[in-house]
Amino acid sequence: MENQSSVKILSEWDIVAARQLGRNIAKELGFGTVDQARITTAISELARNIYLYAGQGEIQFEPVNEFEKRGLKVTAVDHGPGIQDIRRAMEDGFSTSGGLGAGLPGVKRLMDEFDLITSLGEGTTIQVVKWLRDRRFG
Amino acid sequence: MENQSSVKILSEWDIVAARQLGRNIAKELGFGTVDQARITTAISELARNIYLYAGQGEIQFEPVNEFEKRGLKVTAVDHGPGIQDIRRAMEDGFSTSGGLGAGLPGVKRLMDEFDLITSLGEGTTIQVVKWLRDRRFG
Amino acid sequence: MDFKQILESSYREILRRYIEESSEAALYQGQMFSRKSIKQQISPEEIISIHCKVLKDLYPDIREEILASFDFLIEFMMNYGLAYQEHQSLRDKQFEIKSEIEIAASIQENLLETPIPKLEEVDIGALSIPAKKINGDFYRFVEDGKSISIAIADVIGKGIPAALCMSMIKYAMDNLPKCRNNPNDVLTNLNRVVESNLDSSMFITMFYGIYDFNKHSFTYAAAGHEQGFYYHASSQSFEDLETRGMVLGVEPNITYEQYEKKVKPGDMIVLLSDGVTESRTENGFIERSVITDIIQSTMHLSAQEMVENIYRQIERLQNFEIRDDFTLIIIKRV
Amino acid sequence: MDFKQILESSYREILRRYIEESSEAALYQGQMFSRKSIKQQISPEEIISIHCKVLKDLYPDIREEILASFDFLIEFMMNYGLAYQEHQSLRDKQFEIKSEIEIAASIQENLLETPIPKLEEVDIGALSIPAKKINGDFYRFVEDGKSISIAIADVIGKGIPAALCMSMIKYAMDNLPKCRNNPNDVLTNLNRVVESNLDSSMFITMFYGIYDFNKHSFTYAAAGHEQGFYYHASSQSFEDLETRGMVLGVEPNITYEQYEKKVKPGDMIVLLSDGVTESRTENGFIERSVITDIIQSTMHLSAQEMVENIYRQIERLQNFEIRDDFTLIIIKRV
Ligand SMILES: [Mn+2]
Ligand SMILES: [Mn+2]
Ligand SMILES: [Mn+2]
Ligand SMILES: [Mn+2]
Repeated sequence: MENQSSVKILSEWDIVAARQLGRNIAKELGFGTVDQARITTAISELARNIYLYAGQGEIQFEPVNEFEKRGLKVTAVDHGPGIQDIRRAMEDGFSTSGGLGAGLPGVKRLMDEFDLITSLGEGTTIQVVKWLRDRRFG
Repeated sequence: MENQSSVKILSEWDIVAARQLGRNIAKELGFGTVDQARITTAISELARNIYLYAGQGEIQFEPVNEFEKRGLKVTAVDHGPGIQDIRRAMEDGFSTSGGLGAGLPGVKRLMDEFDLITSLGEGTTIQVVKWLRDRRFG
Repeated sequence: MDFKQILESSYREILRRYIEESSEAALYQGQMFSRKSIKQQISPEEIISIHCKVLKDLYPDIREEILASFDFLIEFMMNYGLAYQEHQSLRDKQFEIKSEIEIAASIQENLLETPIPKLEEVDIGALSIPAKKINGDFYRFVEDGKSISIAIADVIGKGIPAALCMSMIKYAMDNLPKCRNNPNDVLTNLNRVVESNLDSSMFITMFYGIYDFNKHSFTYAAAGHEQGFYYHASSQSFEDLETRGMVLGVEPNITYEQYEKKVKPGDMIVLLSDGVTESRTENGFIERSVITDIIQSTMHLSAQEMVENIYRQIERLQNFEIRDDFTLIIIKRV
Repeated sequence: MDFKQILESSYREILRRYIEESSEAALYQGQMFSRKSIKQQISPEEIISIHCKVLKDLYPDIREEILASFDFLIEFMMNYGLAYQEHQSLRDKQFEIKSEIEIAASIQENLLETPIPKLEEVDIGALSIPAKKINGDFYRFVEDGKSISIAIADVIGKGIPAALCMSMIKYAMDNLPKCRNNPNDVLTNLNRVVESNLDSSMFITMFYGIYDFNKHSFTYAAAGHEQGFYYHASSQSFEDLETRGMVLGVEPNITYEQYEKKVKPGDMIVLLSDGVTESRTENGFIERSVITDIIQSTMHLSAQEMVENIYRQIERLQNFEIRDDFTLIIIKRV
């Protein structure tokens, strides 16, 4: 797809690269500062999860249009071990206060849409979307 | 006591006066900006409680020394209805998120020491102390 | 050196780097570092204060008004800081309650544990999965050589209150007077126990059946419980196990109707709680015909394999979100 | 106009006022306003962003580096914002569990409710106060015309798990075989029930006594339970009700020693749970002699007034923080 761009996650430095690319695209699409920071934080989490738990994977970016809405879709793909206990991974209260970062519930909060497909031994794909708000705010 | 100063709470304006006096004394004693703000926020809560629930009362200020520690003691006195259920008044989770402000658990957190005496129909006295930290910080 | 000093000097370095390079790497570093400051329970207003201090160091000629604006921001953030500290304390309490509930769940499991009988005459499978940690469904087998009695119950309500009721029902059942031969008498008796012991907001639905090995008859009665299925091997068709009867705990004196089925070889009795039939998918409730289709698809398996396989199929249909306790029992005449 | 627009314009006005006047009134106004923004679930990073925007409007010549520093601060605050949002969601869950626990507590109260017998021969008072919502202590009276049996028990552990155990013990007691005449047999029997039904981490201490109205004798036995007191009216002195016996639930086959006291007019039996004697004050545990002093100070009252008065005295001694369930029974021969 011509509108798609991506960053391979192999080392911690690639997390920064993914953040940078994501932020640039978000800025171009017209997201405000706070939303840029939210998108970047979500990318950070997704990329870090790949780096820490799957070893390697990819973060893909794609501008999306749906009726009158415009937004940015971020997809994190890995072929790692998959998530054992989804209910628990989506549970609040474990990651943030322990200093472990936003975790998946955090990513879900930062973005507007969240979708997760995982199977043990085969890997995980997480797709999130942030929509542009009518007024540019924040 | 010569070192004691106080503000009568009769109207909402007196809350501001109590804050102002408390902040001035805190500044003189050498508290940093953040601690000044904490003390002022606690005073605000105490004075507002008096204004809202007891109608009138007083906020007293007194510099205190204890061994090598120096600090500021704030006492809120009223002759209102008293607190029915202390356990509940000290419980978390009711005030802050409902936008009601810090509440008594908040006051306790903002300060270093907290003491409460209440009796139904006779009123409430709350005494709090903030100690100066060795290094001036925040 | 305490954490606040480290925080201040690190913050200064990272911020200086960011302002010089305006690099993404510095922002990433900042965000990683903020996790540490959260872990060390540094409040947001302290971060603002440090930010202001660092700016003043980096730009000694900064306007007084800008600096003053930070005092305002600190004051504004104070309530946020308190909400955030409250968060820490709520989290601790939450963990305490969580571990209490886990202990309660394991006590309950112990208490309600009932081995699934292995018999020559019938093949039995049973499975009960709670929606939350604590199960409000309950099943029980009692075997006496010539017959086996089967109870399946569902407390209205979930969680802790349901657990309390369940342990009561368990004791009531263990201490039934000698009326085990008639399911309707058992329900009448239990109804009286529930009615007199539980407050009026608690109800229990129950199905009680007795399988007689000699006569191969199944007598049963039910108190407002979800209807089961009867599978006729001869016609390869399912029939609803129709029953009438008031839920337990509403009125003290109630009699129940009793029903009987002659069980032929290959026939099958399916008992369940409404957590099975009221499985909700994105498109609404599952039809009972979907359940019988699923059962039919597993018919080649043993009874225990059947209930487990059926559970997995229904769990998937529900997108892995179980909203009600799920209990399923299958009794097959060999 | 949505709240964010109001927030931005109000923030600008109040901040402008503060910078102009540097007045306490403006800070107070800011703090009041921050409550609204918390109520509207505005995150801290949004506040920072608004602050930056307002500064830029007020000081168009502000240095680029200062503005850039706010981008960094927003990034840094992001994790704080998330912790804060998590707080909201934890709070909601907390309320849900809280209401579940309240329902459970009321079910338990219903379940365990035991009227305090009114008799001519003896004056009885009883009180049980849970430390949290759910009581892990338990007492029960059964009267049969010629005697009254009194049980008092304490589950090791508090809260929900204790509640489950209590309801089990209640059913076990209601269904005791006919061995009510001997407290030691009752305990042997209950020990077997507890041992076989509860997991090995749960224990229960219990005191069981029978007061015979004809002989005015009090026979009793105890399973690891806190010692009560016996008050001799003749000498106006207290004696410990010494007992030996293993807590319930450790080993399946245990026998208990049985004791007997001849009760004279004016004599008094005081039964309690360790929540009474292990009351902790700032200066450590209360001595048992403090308890007997308190009892003595209330002796002019009726038994029920006594237990209530004693509770209030001990509650005050503990600074209104009850750390363990508190149960106290007083039986006075008239
Ligand atoms: Mn249920
Ligand atoms: Mn159900
Ligand atoms: Mn206990
Ligand atoms: Mn105890």
